[in-house]
Amino acid sequence: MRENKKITIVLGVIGADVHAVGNRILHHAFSEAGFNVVNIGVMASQEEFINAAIETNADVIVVSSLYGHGEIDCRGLKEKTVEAGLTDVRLYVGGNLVVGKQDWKETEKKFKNMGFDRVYPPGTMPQEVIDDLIEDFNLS
Amino acid sequence: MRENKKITIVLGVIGADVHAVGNRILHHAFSEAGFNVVNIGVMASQEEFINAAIETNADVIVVSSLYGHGEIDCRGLKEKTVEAGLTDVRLYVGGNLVVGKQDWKETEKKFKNMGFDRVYPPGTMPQEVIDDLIEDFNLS
Amino acid sequence: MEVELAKGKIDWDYFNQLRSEVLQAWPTGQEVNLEEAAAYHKELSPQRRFPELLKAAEREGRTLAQPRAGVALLQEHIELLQYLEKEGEADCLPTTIDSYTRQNRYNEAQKGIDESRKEGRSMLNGFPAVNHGVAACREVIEAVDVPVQVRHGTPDARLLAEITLAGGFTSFEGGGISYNIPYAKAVPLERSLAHWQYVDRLVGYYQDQGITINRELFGPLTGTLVPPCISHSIGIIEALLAAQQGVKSITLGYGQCGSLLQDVAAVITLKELAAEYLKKFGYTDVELSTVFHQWMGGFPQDESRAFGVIGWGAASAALAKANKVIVKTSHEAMGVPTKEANAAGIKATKQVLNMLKDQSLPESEELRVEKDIICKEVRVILDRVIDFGEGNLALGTVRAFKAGVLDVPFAPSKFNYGKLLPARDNNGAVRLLDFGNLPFSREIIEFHQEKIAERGREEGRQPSFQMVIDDIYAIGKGMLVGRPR
Amino acid sequence: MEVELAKGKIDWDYFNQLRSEVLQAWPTGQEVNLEEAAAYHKELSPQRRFPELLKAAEREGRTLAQPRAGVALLQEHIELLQYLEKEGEADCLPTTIDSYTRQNRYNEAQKGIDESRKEGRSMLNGFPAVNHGVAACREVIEAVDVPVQVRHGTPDARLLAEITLAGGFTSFEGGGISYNIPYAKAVPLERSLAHWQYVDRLVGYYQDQGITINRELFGPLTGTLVPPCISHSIGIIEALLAAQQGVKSITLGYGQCGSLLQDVAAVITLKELAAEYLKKFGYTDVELSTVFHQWMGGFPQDESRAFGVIGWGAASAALAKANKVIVKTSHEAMGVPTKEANAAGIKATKQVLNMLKDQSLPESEELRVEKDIICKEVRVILDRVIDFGEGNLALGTVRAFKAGVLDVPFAPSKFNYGKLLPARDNNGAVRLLDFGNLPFSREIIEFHQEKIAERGREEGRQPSFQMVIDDIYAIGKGMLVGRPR
Ligand code: B12
Ligand code: B12
Repeated sequence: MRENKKITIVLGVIGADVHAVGNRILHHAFSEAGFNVVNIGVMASQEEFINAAIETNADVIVVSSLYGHGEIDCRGLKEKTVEAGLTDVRLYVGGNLVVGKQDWKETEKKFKNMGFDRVYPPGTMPQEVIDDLIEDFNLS
Repeated sequence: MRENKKITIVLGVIGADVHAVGNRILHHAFSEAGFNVVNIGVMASQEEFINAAIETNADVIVVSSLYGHGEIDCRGLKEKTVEAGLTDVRLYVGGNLVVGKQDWKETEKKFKNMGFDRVYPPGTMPQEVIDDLIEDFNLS
Repeated sequence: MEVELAKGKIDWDYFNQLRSEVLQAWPTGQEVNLEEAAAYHKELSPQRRFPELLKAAEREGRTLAQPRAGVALLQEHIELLQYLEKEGEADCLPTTIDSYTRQNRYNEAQKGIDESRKEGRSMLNGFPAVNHGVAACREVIEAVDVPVQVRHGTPDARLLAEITLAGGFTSFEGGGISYNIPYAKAVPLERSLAHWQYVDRLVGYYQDQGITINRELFGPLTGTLVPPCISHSIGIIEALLAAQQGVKSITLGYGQCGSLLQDVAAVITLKELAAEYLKKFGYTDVELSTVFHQWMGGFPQDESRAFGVIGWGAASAALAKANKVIVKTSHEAMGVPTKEANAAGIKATKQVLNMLKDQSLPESEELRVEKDIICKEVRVILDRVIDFGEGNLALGTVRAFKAGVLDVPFAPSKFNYGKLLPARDNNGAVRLLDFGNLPFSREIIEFHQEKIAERGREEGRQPSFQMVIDDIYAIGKGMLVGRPR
Repeated sequence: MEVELAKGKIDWDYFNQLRSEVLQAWPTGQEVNLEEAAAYHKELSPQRRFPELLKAAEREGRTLAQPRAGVALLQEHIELLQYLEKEGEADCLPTTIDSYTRQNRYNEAQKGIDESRKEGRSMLNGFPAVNHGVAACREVIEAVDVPVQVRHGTPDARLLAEITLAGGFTSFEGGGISYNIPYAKAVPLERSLAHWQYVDRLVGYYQDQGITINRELFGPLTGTLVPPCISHSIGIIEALLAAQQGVKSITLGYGQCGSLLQDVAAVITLKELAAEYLKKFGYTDVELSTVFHQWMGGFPQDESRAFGVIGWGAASAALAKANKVIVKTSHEAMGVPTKEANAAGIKATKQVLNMLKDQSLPESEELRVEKDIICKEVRVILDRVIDFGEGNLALGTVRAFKAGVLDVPFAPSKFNYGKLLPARDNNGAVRLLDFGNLPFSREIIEFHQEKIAERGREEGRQPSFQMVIDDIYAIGKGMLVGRPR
């Protein structure tokens, strides 16, 4: 197992979203890959993400949104991290971000504009995020 | 049963086409509706249609083509009827007239241009043709 | 007011005390007038009534097809339902409620409505019925010719029930367990059970006025490898709790697992066991029906592959002779479906249902084994829950969850014991790898262990959490059993 | 040269006399050199060989998915196959031959090729392999990584077989009955049988060089309510005739009827009965496999409904454990499918096949009854055909057709007796309403009559031709049994 322990991930499912299965698998996959995972679970508010990141001195916040309200739920998160002084914390988001099957390019742009560093389409496998984490944090 | 006996229909499946089921059902439906049906069956050449029409003094030729080669097989049929002096005989055609699922308007135009009086899309039920026959021959 | 778990039918005066508080939670609560609502229902044409439709389906031996559907705005929602009725040929319709309403966050739902108006597309994943109110609900009911049901996932659905039932809906999905454990994180069971006793009591009120409202229990739970014994036990408890409040038309739900034998056995035993326990509790006049959910877990992204899953779900439902099937769409893995995709799912389903209407899976040794094990498992769980309750089934349920005698795989609720690990056996049936605290006999445990061991031998690996993960992904990747690569 | 029905393996010298004539029918015939072709086959990688793939599928208990596909021009045909391999994930590929080539009208096929070039779209409903010649066939074979089969409907396929087998195809569909009676109007059976003895003898030649070519028999016949006893009897006769010429790899075909029990019973008995008769005739080293055709009759126009039919076909094939399934598409009722629609059909099918890979229909009393009746029917027909032949099975076949002992519903051939009338029973199984001259025992006849009478009672009408018509339209209209409105 790689020495990824130094990287701390705050993981959670934002808003009123209760989709728990993907969260459990991401937790498992990130841990197996050697990361330090702080899982705040489903139905997590923006504040819970921020607080967990502050408390654990996190490197990256991985937000899941499956149920379609991601657009409403994620607005302002970036601004809140900045306010909280978490300017170096990276923001990833993935799942089924919007309501319905929409043009992916549009959705990606929307979330990038909201301040997310990486935005993932439905069905992204954990290994892809792990590879990106390794790249983003020069771990390889 | 209506008095449609006076109208004689030459019915057949043109070209190298062996689709026999629809032909059998059309035969049954036209007969039940009281028409005089001369069924030359499947794999009928243009000549067979013309000859049958001459021999039986037919009022209408109903051409089926299911297998996709209808476009090639039907070309020149109108001209041959004219040559044979069958200028009053109406020409109907139906089935799966072209290869593949194509724009119906286009196909209809193509067959109208070839000289067919009525052109029917896939899945046309016998009753529709019967209604048209009644209209075209003022039988109602 | 403190929640209290009723032992029997809630006293009407007490109910009214609770009621005045419930109706204050959002302004539209004031629109509800029970007598007027009962009168409205009496005028409703029978073809728009769910209980009648279900009885007809049972009589004719056919399986009804029902989609999921709901958007933020009233007019759009009506157009959606009309489309699914006309183009999709749906036998009955839903009104799927959005996730904010499900969490009683009516303010956020309002924001969603407003933004949807602005953006010109639905920003909500369902229809916020509470915000729209009673009159709007009646517009929905009257806009279509088939019955419409409220489908959601709401731990506290009291206001939603008040408004939608007064609004003319004739079926209401959910239950104190099935709409809490998979749908919430921190709602205590005693609370959701009490809130659902309220809903059932409300339905019981209508029943007392001669108006039967169908209650459907949400069988699939988390939709992810839930073994039949778990969903059956929970469904039967919810049926008993509903019957206690005077409910007379109950639809028991089950989410397809994917193994034909297990799924057929499950549908058959679900009705049999429910009737058995209802009788045990003295309820002999409850109309029972079954609903089969096409695969509720992760779907393939590819639309044609999704059609394959849908077709198999339809076939299993028909062969099991379920009374109703809830239809998925080819967009499932991507997002809430367009109306066209939704209609396509219904039509593919109906084609299969109709082709299989006169067929069923014949009795066989293998089917008998599956039915047997389900019955044994359910009886041992239910009898323990009943014992725990000491005469109060709702209380027994709370205690059972605490003890892990009831446990739902992958549920988000912190009031779930959370120790079960399901995995498929070598033929695709869902078994248990970890039993948590289920009160299973040695015989049952060995049955599961041997089944999973058989798969392990076939795959040359020890059963483990990796096997579970492989199974979770399997259907999405085009298999049933998550074989190692 | 006069046709002659061989009693046993055709003498090699006589074969060569026939051959020189066959190869002259079109210029490309001169491209065939048997020794060189055998050498080419020896170099062919095993993954491109049909017999090997079928054996692997049988070993692994999986069902292969194969589309139909063919267009007029070589490059387009190759692109189509590559697309179906890559995007469609087909397990094996076809080259469907156009209808002019099937009737040996190579001039018209050439016209079709030329016009297709001009119009920029395929004006032919298949690939005219004879006109394209040996080298073009090899380009097709080498362009894809899975085996490719010739699929057609050709009463006289001698030149087509010479060219495509020399061209590296490793499987060849058809037979002297199944590619005549449903596909021709005026070709005498003695002629098509003799011509197919030639094809089988050619395959026997390759076999003698150590190169196994798979021969598939066209089970569905007219695709329209053909009862299993008819297609089984014909398939087994064709298998025996092929074995006589030295064929060692035979795939028996069956077209889905739509009743799960009947279809599973049919696939199981097809292999069993074929093995039984091959053994009776002394052929014990023939590799047998089965292919299941998704519903071959009229399809629904609606594409989602078509997906329903496809899904049910895939499920039935998997539960019957057929070795291969031939896939339909959502365009079926409209026309030759686009490559996208074709790929979609394969993917929907594969999803179901994979999900059911580890499941099968368990033995039951009902299944046993279906298997029993098929076996009885087939044995009584075959034994009569064999008797008729007085030691020459091909001759017995000709006589049997003349006498109506063999009879195919709705066949266009004037050499078909044409008296059978099939209809569905109350559960959807295909039975016989009119037996024509089938040599059935009282017991068998009563079985059918009682089954159809049961349906008549249910529908409150006398069984008649109207019932048959209703059944022909039924699946297209979204049912299985053509119930009156
Ligand atoms: C199971 C399921 C449920 C279960 C959930 C049980 C539970 N508590 O977990 C139940 C039945 C309760 C449910 C409820 C609802 N659901 Co739901 N559900 C699903 C379903 C079928 C599978 C989800 C799943 O478990 N997949 C398996 C896991 C392993 O995959 P995953 O969740 O996608 O997660 C993986 C990836 O997305 C990725 N990932 C996730 N997050 C992130 C983040 C990053 C940064 C990255 C890189 C990757 C990543 O990695 C994960 C692991 O591989 C999906 C559709 C589908 N995918 O097929 C719909 C789906 C997510 N549900 C949906 C909806 C709308 C709902 C409901 C509103 C119900 C409704 N309409 O009736 C409610 C919402 C309740 C709520 N408040 O959240 C929609 C969302 C629509 C949209 N976005 O447009 C979906 C897409 C279905 C659909 N097409 O309509 N659902
Ligand atoms: C059964 C069938 C066969 C059977 C036919 C058995 C037989 N001898 O009859 C078999 C398996 C042998 C077969 C062979 C072939 N078939 Co075929 N077959 C079908 C199928 C599935 C059903 C046809 C049928 O019987 N329908 C039931 C009857 C009642 O309906 P019908 O034939 O459509 O006829 C009705 C209407 O069309 C209408 N009608 C017909 N003619 C007329 C005329 C007029 C004027 C009017 C108003 C109405 C009308 O009334 C009829 C009665 O209701 C169709 C697809 C489909 N429709 O689902 C393909 C189909 C017709 N076949 C097709 C093809 C290509 C072939 C083959 C080349 C095979 C191949 N690709 O492998 C060969 C051709 C052989 C030949 N030389 O003709 C294609 C044609 C493609 C196209 N036009 O683009 C189709 C559409 C399938 C497809 N999508 O690829 N086939």
